Amino acid sequence: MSVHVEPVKTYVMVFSALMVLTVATVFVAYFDLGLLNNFVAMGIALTKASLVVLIFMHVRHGSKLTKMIALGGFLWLIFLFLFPLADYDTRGLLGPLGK
Amino acid sequence: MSTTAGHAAGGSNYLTAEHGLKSWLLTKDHKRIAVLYLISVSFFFMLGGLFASLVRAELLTPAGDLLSADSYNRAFTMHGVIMVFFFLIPAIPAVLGNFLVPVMIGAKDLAFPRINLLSWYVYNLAGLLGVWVLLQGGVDTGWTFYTPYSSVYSNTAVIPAAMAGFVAGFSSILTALNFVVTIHRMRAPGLTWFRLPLFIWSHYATSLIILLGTPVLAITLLALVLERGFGLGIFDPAMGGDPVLFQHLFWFYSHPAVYIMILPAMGIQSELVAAFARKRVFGYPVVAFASLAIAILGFLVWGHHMFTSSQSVYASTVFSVLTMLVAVPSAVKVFNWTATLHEGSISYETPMLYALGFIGLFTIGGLTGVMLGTMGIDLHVHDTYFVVAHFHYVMVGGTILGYLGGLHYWWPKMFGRMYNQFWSRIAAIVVFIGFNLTFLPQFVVGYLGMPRRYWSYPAEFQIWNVLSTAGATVLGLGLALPLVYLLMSLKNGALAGNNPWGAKGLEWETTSPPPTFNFDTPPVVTEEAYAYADSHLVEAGHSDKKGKKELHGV
Amino acid sequence: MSDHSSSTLAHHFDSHEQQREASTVGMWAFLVTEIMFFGGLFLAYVLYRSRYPQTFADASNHLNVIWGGVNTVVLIASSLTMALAVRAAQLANRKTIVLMLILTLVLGCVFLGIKAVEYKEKFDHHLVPGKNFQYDGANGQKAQIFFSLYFAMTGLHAVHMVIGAGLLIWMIVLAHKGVFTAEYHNHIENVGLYWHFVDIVWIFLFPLLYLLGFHVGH
Amino acid sequence: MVESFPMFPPQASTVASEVDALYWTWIAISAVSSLLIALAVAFFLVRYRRTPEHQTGHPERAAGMLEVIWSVIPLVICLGMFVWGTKVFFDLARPPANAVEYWATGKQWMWKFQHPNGRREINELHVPTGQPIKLTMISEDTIHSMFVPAFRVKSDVLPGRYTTVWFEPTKPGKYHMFCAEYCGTEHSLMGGSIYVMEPAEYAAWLAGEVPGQPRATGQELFTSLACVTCHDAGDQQRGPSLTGVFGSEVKLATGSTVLADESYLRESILTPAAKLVEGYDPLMPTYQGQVTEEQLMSLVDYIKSLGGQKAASAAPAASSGGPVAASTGG
Ligand code: HEA
Ligand code: HEA
Ligand code: HEC
Ligand code: CUA
Ligand SMILES: [Cu+2]
Repeated sequence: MSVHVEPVKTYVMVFSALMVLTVATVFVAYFDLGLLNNFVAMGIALTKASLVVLIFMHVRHGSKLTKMIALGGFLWLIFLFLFPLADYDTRGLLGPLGK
Repeated sequence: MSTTAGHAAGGSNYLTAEHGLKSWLLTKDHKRIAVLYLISVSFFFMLGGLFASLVRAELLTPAGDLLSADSYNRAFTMHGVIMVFFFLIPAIPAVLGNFLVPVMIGAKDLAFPRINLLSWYVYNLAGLLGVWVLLQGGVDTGWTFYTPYSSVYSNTAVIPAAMAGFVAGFSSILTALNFVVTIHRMRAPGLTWFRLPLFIWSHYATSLIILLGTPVLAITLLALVLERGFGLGIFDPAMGGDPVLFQHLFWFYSHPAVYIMILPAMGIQSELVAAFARKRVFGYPVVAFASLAIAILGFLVWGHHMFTSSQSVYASTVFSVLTMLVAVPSAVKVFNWTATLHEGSISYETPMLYALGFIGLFTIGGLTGVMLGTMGIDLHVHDTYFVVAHFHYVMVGGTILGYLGGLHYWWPKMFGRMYNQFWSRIAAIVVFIGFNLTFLPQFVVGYLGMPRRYWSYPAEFQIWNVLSTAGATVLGLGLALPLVYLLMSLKNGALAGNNPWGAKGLEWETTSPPPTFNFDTPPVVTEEAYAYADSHLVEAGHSDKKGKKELHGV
Repeated sequence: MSDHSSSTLAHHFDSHEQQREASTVGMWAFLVTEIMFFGGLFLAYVLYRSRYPQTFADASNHLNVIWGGVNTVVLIASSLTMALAVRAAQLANRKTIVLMLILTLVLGCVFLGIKAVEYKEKFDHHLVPGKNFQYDGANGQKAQIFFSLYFAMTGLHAVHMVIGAGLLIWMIVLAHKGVFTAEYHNHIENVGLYWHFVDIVWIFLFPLLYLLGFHVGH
Repeated sequence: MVESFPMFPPQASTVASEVDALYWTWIAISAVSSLLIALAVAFFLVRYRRTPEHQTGHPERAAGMLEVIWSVIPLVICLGMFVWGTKVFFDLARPPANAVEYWATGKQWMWKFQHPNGRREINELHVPTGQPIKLTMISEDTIHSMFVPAFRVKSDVLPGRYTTVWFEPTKPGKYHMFCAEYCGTEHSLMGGSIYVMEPAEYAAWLAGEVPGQPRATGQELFTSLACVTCHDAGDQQRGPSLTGVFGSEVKLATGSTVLADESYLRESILTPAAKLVEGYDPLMPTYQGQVTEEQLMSLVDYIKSLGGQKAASAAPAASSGGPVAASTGG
């Protein structure tokens, strides 16, 4: 039985990091950075999510299989987003109708 | 634990271990659940077939005379919905897969037996919803539920129908979850990935698709319900939404779903070809990886259903080229099965007849699929009978033939009895002929320009429709035969013995029908799958002498 | 047939180790289905937001960032207590398990309470899509899509929270009975995974829904 | 005999033979590969049938190059056909520059057409040979699909957005026109006929009846709906000048640009604030619910007819990879 037990300190540190990042994301939202706002906000959210996945959800010490499953889910989410967005962004590129 | 009652080596098997309705309805034995599924799924097949008969009867004449337009629209919708969600998707995994996955990998049961039983109940709940839809007069949106017709304009029972699809999705998710965990974590000692039967590989690939795709269908149908019930608006152009988004979401699941339907049949196909040619499947690793390749690539081609939908032409181009790529692993499989026959020792029992039919019909279905993936052609034949013919070739000619082949192959294992050899061969041949007569004319009439979902049509298309309806009659007869002789075999069939076909594989090492925990002694595997040319495949801890002796006699 | 007398090992598994691994893999596979489930709505959101950026930014300013922020903190805190509960289970520390689970449950309920207050606010301001929808900014119709998605996404999330709360209660009962041991605590671990997943969904919902138009209004 | 077993729809447009050639090639490839497989299977079945002496198959031989060969050949065939099929598709999707614009509106369960000169028809469309024709289409309710088998063209017709289909008829005659996207009860009856005529005949037909004038209608609407009050001549008005706006790249207040195509014009009328033009306030009222799809088409058509050069807000034609600029103005 090889369950890895994280020390309480790790959990508290992750919690603090999550708090800091939450404040950061609200703080950044005050500024108009144009498109950059989206990237920063999503970057911070991704970082937070990774912290939760890796430590709260024990993936850091999990089996290879769990790692693959978690990554797979993320990858398929990208598939789901990529193609429809690419469709909408390239509609009408053949030139205005009637040209 | 109700199932631990009697598994003593000698007489008792999973069918006789316990008695009474309750012992069936509360069973956690995967084999009993498979039998329960067999009953439910057969019921829905007949129901779906009934609607197909209505459709074909109406199309005998160009005028809309037998049914009203509304009834016709409900008939083909109910036909499609029932056949896809209640028959074809669960058929092979939930019946044959459920029975065989644990046996083939030498496990006592699936990883989560209670979830397995739950899946059957969830399926039936969905079935009840489906029946409720029928009682409310049916639904008329087509099985694709396209918005805004389904969300705004249809005045039929769309919400219950969508909920039925939603719930049915959960039952297949539960089955898939069980398969993935079982295959990963419960294989017998020595049974490495590359010793697994190809049936297992294909069920593994299928399960991945179900897990990754079905939730998207679920949320899409939920959004449709919200849209129709509460005016969510994301698919409604009148509110700034886009109906084409629905199509993206729908096909994100429903294209991979066609591989949910065909991959298990391909798994069966590999088992049958190997068993009746008494030869290892040619290029085993390639066939195994082809299943995974189909599963993964299959997620990236859904836009080929939307070439005319106003989708960006560039997106269409990408989807088209990926469609071409996904056809290659299927082609490789067909060639490898053919090559397996080379230097085999081939016998022509009923399951093999189905397997041979599968090769032919799937090839035609697949090749016409690639034609549809060619955009220049699809623009003309999209939403015509050409498409209808394509998908019946793969779904009926492919999956149903595979299912019937598998059912005939494992029937003696499941129930311990052999069916009538003469009638079963006749049935296979009648099905093959009737099928081609039904659907070959549809390619022609489709290219001529007859749109699908048409209740009445121009007179010049009639001749092809008459042929098609005639074929459907033959096909219906051919499909009714197994119903008779399979049921009769349960009473009067000759005892099958443990290995009637002289086949390899763990399922043939145990008794027919198997005991509750599948093996009296947990098996240990020391050889590859399909080791026909070598002496022994498996060293079962407890070897079943009778089974070994019968290995070569049919 | 091996005869494990241990009541926590199901008959078809060979060892606790195998059973635990199976349960973890099963839970993760389930979470993947959850990811894809939410994924559909996220796609719709991203799509309409990129089509109607201005309208979405304006509409998002009708949400209450304070409540959203507080809820983020509450939910992350509940994740912490949940993680500590699982840790206690690994160490078979019954009292701590129960305490942490109760804390988690309380925080979860606080979250749902705040959500209810927010929903009420939207209702009072006629921002619930439907016949009574009233929006004073430009492009009311497209703003309505924003609110549709807001309610669909947070609603679905809230449903998951309610289910989670139910699971927590069940776990509290089990823990109180002393069911969990160092080798057998699959259930609580899986509920933990589920709870964290629901937390992650919120981690994305918060910036997407509440913060995107923030700089416009402030 | 051939009459009673029709196999192919008539070829009545310039692209029909292209599509048929593609189709025939695929049929030939399919026939050959299916036949080869069938022959191989049949041969093996006979040659290697089970006999009393021959009870098990031969041990597997190494696959060698075989698997590579039978992966690469289908791959090459498929990719080749993909390239060809895509070329045909782009031919079908991209109307030639000299296409004449017709308008179509689909609704449950009929088609309404409008000729360039304003002549209207229902479920029937008369067109001349030798002239590329572009149908710009929209739906008033659910999705429909315009399908003319003899021309080998099809395009869905959506609510809320214009789509197009184009063809150049080559053979006079009467052809089927179907609705190919399921749209409810009378989906199978939502069709009609396309009459292809020699140009002279078509001209005579057009002259046969007094047509309503859509240009005038569009212009009339432009006045009666008070568009003129804000969109007159110059950009100093409350609203931007609409002269030459069609086909230009419009700069938006958000900083991005959009291409002013038909759908953009339509959206600008229905929901003006969705895409604000740079330098203007969101003053324009919405016309949602006040104009029908057909009136919208007339308005859009009218705005398109306002050719000429657009200054200020129109960015210069995109320098790279962009669409061909320089409009002829309808
Ligand atoms: C079991 C189900 C199943 C399967 C397996 C397939 C397999 C394939 N399908 Fe099919 N399809 C459906 C079920 C299925 N389909 C359904 C239900 C619809 C309609 C849905 C609706 O609208 O209602 C549909 C519709 C459909 C369309 C949309 C048509 C339209 O609406 O306009 C397209 C377009 O690309 C397509 C393509 C393909 C391709 C490329 C394959 C490939 O996977 C096929 C690969 C197989 C082979 C290629 C054959 C074997 C190869 C050889 C023997 C070697 C020789 C090969 C070459 C030289 C290439 N299918
Ligand atoms: C698994 C999938 C599956 C299967 C097996 C079938 C099987 C058949 N299908 Fe169908 N079909 C679809 C999936 C399937 N179909 C789908 C998805 C659509 C699209 C729907 C849509 O457009 O939305 C479709 C559409 C469709 C159409 C087009 C309708 C239209 O567009 O207007 C037609 C027309 O001929 C047709 C015919 C048939 C026939 C003759 C059979 C035959 O093979 C059926 C033979 C079976 C039987 C005849 C049953 C045998 C049992 C008995 C005879 C016993 C009698 C019954 C009782 C005692 C209760 N199907
Ligand atoms: C009250 C003034 C007003 C009226 C009336 C008005 N508009 Fe506008 N219109 C504007 C303004 C201001 C803009 C630029 C800001 C914007 O995009 O909304 C505009 C923009 C447009 C555009 C986009 C132009 C471009 O350069 O991209 C079109 C097209 C248009 N209007 C058409 C019409 C039509 C057709 C009508 C009548 C049915 C009409 N407008 C009535 C004020 C008006
Ligand atoms: Cu209109 Cu079908
Ligand atoms: Cu597909």
